[in-house]
Amino acid sequence: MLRRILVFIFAFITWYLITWPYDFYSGTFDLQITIAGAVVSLMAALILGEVFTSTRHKHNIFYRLFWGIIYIPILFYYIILANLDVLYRIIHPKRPINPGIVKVKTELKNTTARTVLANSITLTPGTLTVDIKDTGILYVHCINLQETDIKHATEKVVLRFEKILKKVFE
Amino acid sequence: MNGMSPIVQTVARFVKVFILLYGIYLTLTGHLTPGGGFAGGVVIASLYILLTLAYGKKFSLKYFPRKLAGSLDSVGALIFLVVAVLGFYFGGIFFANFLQKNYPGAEFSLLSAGTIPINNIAICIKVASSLFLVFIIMAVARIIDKKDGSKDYKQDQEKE
Amino acid sequence: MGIELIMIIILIFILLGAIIAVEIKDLLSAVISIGVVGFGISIAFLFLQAPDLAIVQIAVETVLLVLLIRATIRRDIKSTHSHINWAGLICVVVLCLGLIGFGYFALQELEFGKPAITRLEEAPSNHYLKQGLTQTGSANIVTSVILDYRAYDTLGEASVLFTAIIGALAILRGIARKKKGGK
Amino acid sequence: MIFPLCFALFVVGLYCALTKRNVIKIVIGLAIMEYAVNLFLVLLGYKKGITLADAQAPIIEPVTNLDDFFMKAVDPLPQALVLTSIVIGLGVTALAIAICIRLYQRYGTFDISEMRRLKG
Repeated sequence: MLRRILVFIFAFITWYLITWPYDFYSGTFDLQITIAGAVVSLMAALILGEVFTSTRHKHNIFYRLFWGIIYIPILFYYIILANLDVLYRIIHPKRPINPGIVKVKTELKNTTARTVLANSITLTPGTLTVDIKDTGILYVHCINLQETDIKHATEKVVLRFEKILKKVFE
Repeated sequence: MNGMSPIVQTVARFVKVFILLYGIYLTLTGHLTPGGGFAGGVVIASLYILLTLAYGKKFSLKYFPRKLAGSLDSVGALIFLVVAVLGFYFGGIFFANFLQKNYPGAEFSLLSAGTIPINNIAICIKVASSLFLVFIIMAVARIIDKKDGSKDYKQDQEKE
Repeated sequence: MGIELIMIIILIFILLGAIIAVEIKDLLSAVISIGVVGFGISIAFLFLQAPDLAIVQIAVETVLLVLLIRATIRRDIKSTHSHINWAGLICVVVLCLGLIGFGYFALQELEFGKPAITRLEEAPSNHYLKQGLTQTGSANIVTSVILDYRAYDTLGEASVLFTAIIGALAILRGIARKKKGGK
Repeated sequence: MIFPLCFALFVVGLYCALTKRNVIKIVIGLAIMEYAVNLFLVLLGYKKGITLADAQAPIIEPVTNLDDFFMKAVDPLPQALVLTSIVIGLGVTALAIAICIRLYQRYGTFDISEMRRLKG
């Protein structure tokens, strides 16, 4: 029930953003569109209820929000770093690449957290998530494969994101 | 057709509310902004196609069975025709916009333009359910290679 | 940068996509190239001040690509190397060249950017543009044409779509029924 | 230059539909022809001004000056007809794809000359 109310609020905010019934110039408020938005959001909440998963979180919401905001610049930093690394490998005359697929393991349980992790790995140039299994095994394609061992590869690819994602999603 | 990886499923779970809202927005405000019944219907149909691709056909057939899709297809056409015939009764000619003629709403508001929003909704229902029907009938059709080299054709039936 | 230059660039882009889609051997690549054509057409509609069409085209193209990929994936990737029917090919090329010549002379009369509504005062489109808002109350003139002035067209469209869908259902459903009855 | 290019797109589709022996290629050719006709109809309705912003979509907003709108707006009729045509095209293409799938099931190939041979 709580999830459906959350979806309703979420959908109503989205509806408000795409229609924008309040006009700043004339100061008029369009009541019809607002009522239609309420009906539509109720429909969306009833049809598509299970958007948010209900898991118990260890930390409170402000702690998670704080680390979620912190996560974005850190992700950007790693993306820029990986960009420079790939650039070096492209313009180097000998082209020092060693592509291959490596298996890594994540300890995150939440599917949303796993998705964010996989998308972060894909966003960093040079590494690409190919598949993910229910046991937490990720298949990652690297442009420069150094470690084929699962433990060392996990330390190299996953751990830098996992530390923060654990604080955000648990 | 089975579902795809958990990454696709999670992203589809978050995106589906946005797609549904966008489709309904296009349909409801089709007489004020770009859009209309056709665009909204195709967008909603693509939402169901996304869910079918991400979660597998069993999921979407559970929430939107084939019989319901066929009924909604007819319902959309019927609403359209009933509005047309009502125009014959109230306005004198087929497809007359009798609501606008008798009770005109304020311009640029949601409840204006008489029968046009009703027709938009009818067309949205019709287009969405027809396209979903075509997709699901192609998704459940499968061709099996037999041992003697010929092909067999099978249509997965949903459980009643 | 005028509209002509933009349209020529987009059309050359679309033509390249179409030629690749026609000439490539691999079916999946051909289907993806048809996506280039459809999305390019959508951008062209956006520049030609038809936002309704751009939205519909982009959604329809996505659905069409899903259907085409569904039909072609994992099937018949091999290309056949049987003899080419030279007589038929020459006939088709001559036909296409003739059509191009015909089009060259026919299209010389047309001028881009001057539609019929600027030449003919009593064209129906002028009436729609002038009276559309007051008569139908719809701010989007395209919607008012579809659903009010020319609703018969939409009724015909609905029935054609209905027939096409029924046809697809009947074709894909047929054989299971037949086998159940015993052959 | 614009109309001939659009016509060339039509001819490419026609060539594909007439010469290719793969059934899916024929469907692709028909789709290209349909796109070319749709684009041609919309091109016919475009009203050119001096700058790019002079042409206006046929949608009235509360702030629009109506006389100005009548001078600038492009022709709404081809757009309305093409809008129905696009959706019909999708339905017809879906029907063609269904026929292709059944042909593949019957003959085991997409090649049209193979089908003729197998039948005879």
